[in-house]
Amino acid sequence: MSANQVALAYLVASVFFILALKGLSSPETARRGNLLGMIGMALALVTTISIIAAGGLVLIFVAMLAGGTIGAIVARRVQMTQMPETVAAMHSLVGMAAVLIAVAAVNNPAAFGVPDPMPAGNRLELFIGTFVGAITFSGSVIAFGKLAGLGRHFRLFSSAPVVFKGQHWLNLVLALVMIGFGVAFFLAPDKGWTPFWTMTAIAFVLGVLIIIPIGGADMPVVISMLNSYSGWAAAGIGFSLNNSMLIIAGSLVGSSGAILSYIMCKAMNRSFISVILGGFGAAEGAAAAGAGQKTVRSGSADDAAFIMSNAESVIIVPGYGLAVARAQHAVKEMAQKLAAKGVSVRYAIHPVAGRMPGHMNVLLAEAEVPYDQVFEMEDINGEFGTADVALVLGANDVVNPLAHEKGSPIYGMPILEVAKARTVMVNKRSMASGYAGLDNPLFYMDKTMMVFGDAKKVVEEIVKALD
Amino acid sequence: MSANQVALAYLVASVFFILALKGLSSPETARRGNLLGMIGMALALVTTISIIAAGGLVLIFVAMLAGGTIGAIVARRVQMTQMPETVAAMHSLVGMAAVLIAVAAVNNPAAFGVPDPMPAGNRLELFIGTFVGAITFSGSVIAFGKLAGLGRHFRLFSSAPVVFKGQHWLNLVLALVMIGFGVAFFLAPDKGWTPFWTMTAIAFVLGVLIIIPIGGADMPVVISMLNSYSGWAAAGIGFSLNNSMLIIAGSLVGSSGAILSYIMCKAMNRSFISVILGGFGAAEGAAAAGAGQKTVRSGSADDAAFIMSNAESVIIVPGYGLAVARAQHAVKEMAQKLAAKGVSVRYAIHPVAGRMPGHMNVLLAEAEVPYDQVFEMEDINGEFGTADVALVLGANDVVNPLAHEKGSPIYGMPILEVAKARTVMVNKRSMASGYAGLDNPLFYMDKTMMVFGDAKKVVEEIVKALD
Amino acid sequence: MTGTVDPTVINLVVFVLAVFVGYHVIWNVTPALHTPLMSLTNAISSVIIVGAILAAGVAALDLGSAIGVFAVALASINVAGGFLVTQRMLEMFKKKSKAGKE
Amino acid sequence: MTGTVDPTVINLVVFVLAVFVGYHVIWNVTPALHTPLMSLTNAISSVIIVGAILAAGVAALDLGSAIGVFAVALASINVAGGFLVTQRMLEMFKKKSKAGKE
Ligand SMILES: NC(=O)c1ccc[n+]([C@@H]2O[C@H](COP(=O)([O-])OP(=O)(O)OC[C@H]3O[C@@H](n4cnc5c(N)ncnc54)[C@H](OP(=O)(O)O)[C@@H]3O)[C@@H](O)[C@H]2O)c1
Ligand SMILES: NC(=O)c1ccc[n+]([C@@H]2O[C@H](COP(=O)([O-])OP(=O)(O)OC[C@H]3O[C@@H](n4cnc5c(N)ncnc54)[C@H](OP(=O)(O)O)[C@@H]3O)[C@@H](O)[C@H]2O)c1
Repeated sequence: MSANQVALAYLVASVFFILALKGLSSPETARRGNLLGMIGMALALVTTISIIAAGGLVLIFVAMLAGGTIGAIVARRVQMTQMPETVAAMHSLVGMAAVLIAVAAVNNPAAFGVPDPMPAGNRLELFIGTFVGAITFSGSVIAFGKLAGLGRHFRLFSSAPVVFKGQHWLNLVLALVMIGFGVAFFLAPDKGWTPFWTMTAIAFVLGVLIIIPIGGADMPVVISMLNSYSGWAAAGIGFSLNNSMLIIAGSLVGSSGAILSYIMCKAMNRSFISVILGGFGAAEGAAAAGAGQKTVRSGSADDAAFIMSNAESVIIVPGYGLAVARAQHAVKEMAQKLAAKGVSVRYAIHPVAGRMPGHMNVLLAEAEVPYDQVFEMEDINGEFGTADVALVLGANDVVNPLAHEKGSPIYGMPILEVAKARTVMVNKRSMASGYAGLDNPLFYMDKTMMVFGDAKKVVEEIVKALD
Repeated sequence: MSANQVALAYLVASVFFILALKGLSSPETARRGNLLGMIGMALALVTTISIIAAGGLVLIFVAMLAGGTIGAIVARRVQMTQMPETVAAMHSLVGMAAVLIAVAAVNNPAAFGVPDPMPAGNRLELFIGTFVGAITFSGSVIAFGKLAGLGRHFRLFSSAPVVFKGQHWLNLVLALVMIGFGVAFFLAPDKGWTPFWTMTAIAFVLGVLIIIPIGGADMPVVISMLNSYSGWAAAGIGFSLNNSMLIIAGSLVGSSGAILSYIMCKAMNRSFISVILGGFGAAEGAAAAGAGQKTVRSGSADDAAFIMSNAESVIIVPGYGLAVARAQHAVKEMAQKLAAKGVSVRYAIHPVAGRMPGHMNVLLAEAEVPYDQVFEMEDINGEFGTADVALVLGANDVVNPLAHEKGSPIYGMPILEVAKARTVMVNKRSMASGYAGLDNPLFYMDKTMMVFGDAKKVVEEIVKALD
Repeated sequence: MTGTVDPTVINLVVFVLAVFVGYHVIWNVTPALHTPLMSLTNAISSVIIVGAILAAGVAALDLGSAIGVFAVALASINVAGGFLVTQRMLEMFKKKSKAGKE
Repeated sequence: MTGTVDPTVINLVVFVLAVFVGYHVIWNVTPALHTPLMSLTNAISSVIIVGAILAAGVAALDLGSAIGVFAVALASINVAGGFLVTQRMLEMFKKKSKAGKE
């Protein structure tokens, strides 16, 4: 193929990637979108393979087969609740690939159609692609470790923030030193291996240092951020290889991660900077102490079943606890039983319920909850006033009325207005606080009944009681 | 400036243009958007002027001053109701400029940094830019003439469709011949003046022939289409001059015109093809004949004033007639009077009321009608059921219930559901039909009262009666 | 892979992306501002004046540069007229939203 | 005007436009699909495999091509894993909307 034909094929692949993401604008078109993404990727692969020297082909096919098989197995086996760590692990691969490609490009620019020795402009871009890739790699590994709960084995993976004095200063100094070596690489008369490797090593260390102070609970924002980074790394490599497909695909991914981080921070009413500076997760669970004096009314699963079967309308509010307990199928069964008794059942989804964006939607989708019973926050918040029962399952922060009180750490965060329902029932295992580490006044209201226990167990008991 | 600096400045200007259009996403940011557009244009101008040879500078400044002065005067003088023809006239200038630039480029490619003789690739693009520009020019001139009512002076400008047998075949043949000469230009060993001029001349003729069969009433769609063309012409010139700013700005304009045409056709429930093939406006006003048997209740302005002053809520539906009568200020006064009497007044805007997209919004804005009283169709259609009075001022098609009836030419077009109001009052001058040339069953309903007369006169009488 | 990538292909990449941008940006325009949109895009399309200036700006006066000067004049009408008319229209919307807040 | 436009500047044009496209396309994604969005973008970012193949595909085997082969293997995990996991998730949403229609 001529260079023009290759560029055109890459352009078509880029358009497929854009259309793939456009497909996600609605569940109906989403699968077609994913398919378009696959087609785009296949086109990119076939085009690239067609232009390389035949010598390396066998090895490449073996590598693709090996990697592809592993990927397919992971994709088949992974649980939906493990998505955050899976995504983190995958980002690390993109980051590492970016670094490796950069090494290969420094070694032999000609393979990429870049003059040897590499011109300064390409070096600058390569430098950016490399360090972003390196940070993406090591940062994602740490994020993966924290999410997979590997903290028991290795302190760096501790889900509690790992903080020490002068941490941010150290990071700043390291970043400057890294940039210094980057400049040295940029100016080097030869290939510049020494500054290149030094810079890359520092970037790997930086990736670790940036992520360890961030608590496990803040990981979703971090993952999106790393997602964004992996995109920018790809774009950076695209710049140095003059490959517009890499630039376009990288920018799409980069924007996506950045926007998701923004949405999450917004919905948690925290600044992105405060998340990145870390140390937040430390207080988790501690704030529940002052709760002793206030009284709480608690009831059994049977009580809950009785009240709900006499209600006209029930709104279920799922939260992180539901995901932890994997109670989604039980909930679906319960809803069906209630519907059979003539109770109208709806689900209210807070945008940051759970631990990743859209977490609850995936969970309910997995349980095959009918589409038309699931409502986004804006659409259902007006309905709580007319609901007989609001059943909160393992949610806490997203229904915490403190969000309306000036001075509270979550002041201004939009919440689901469950307190407006005639009766509020809350299922969780204890009086412990949620992600934000705050006590929840909702639990102490007169119309609130706590149903303690693991979400799955409790819901299954309710189902039994409904028979 | 180096070529790189110029390209960067152009990129910044392109970003300004994108941000300018983004500004129009809400009235609050719109003026800032327009300002950004001006800054982008200024940047583009300054950059370009800085790179040309000093020799031509004086003439260029004189030309800019002359053109700018004319433009400023026109902008100051033009009435809001003359916007359609003004926009048409301006498109014609862009089209003509594109053709002139193409001529200059063929004459001296070096001035644009293109090799002389021009390579085949650039010729192809220039060919496209030229014929699109030529069609834009002559088409816009015809559209302008039709809208400005110049049909009295010159038959080609007749607002009735100018149709003759074999018209579409003639157009097709001419288009093919034009493309043939384009190919000849593409292949010419020399500059290729002969095929170039022939092609351009045919394109001018084609522009006229394409537009004359389209009725005056369909002009808004045509204007948007020509808007779109002028953008594609700019993009085509950008291709041949390797100027990405022209490509980007041209694409923005091209998309805009195409989308507006689409929106209009959709809201009128007609296909774009049927508009372009023309002959529609001919039937205008003819269909009102069969209305004789049915009875109509008519009332005076005083009656209308009395009914409205006793109402709790009135929804005003403005239409094309309001614009023709320039009654917007009187309407505002009437609304204020009613509000003083405790009547709630709102305005319901149909997306294609009037003769250009957003026509009614501009009109009401001109009269300084408060923002929060103006509602789009989707937001207010549910409210007619609870309104005491729906006052239709010079609107017809947009409230025609025939849209609900299968088989009617406007079947499927969304309408304002005025028939749901307790009382319907309709002001127009006669029983004549509107744009679509259809009778309107709304006028014959028991709860409908017609108030005949010019909209401005009638509303002013109502104002007087309200005192 | 043989040869280098033609400018035309790169232009095509820019063009395709620009059309995507245009598509999204225009659909985000509020319907109430569709008339100003027409005049603003009209103003933006007059950026073609850049080509006219290049044509006019050659050192020696000849047919080409004369045509260029004429094109500059035509496009200038559009530059000034387009933005100013848009501004005039948008000023009205400003008053309107203020009045609403009173 | 002196010299020609660097590829870097052209890359920048493409980049800026692509960011605009990304911005709009991503904001149009429905919140319910934000988790699939993460895995789909993850899959798309593995297009970096193109660079890995170029590195691996030189005629002579050396350090560079060995590194390239390794990068191909890593990125392939992502290519396959990313799209398949997305598909698995989206299959669930399909069942869901069907169930709603019953
Ligand atoms: N979705 C996102 O993208 C995202 C990203 C970053 C941060 N966040 C944050 O995550 C939080 C999400 O709010 P949320 O209300 O869903 O969760 P939450 O505030 O973290 O509360 C979850 C509650 O579930 C309970 N729980 C845990 N395991 C349980 C089990 N097996 N059975 C029953 N209950 C169980 C816990 O109480 P017990 O221990 O007493 O059982 C806990 O209070 C928000 O603060 C949000 O800002 C979300
Ligand atoms: N907005 C757009 O972008 C656009 C573009 C293309 C087409 N259109 C089409 O234009 C039509 C717009 O609907 P519409 O309801 O606004 O207008 P319409 O259906 O054209 O009706 C306007 C009515 O106003 C009356 N009228 C004219 N002059 C008047 C005056 N001085 N005082 C009082 N009444 C007067 C006319 O009746 P009398 O003669 O009896 O007075 C006429 O029936 C739709 O069919 C739409 O599809 C709109």
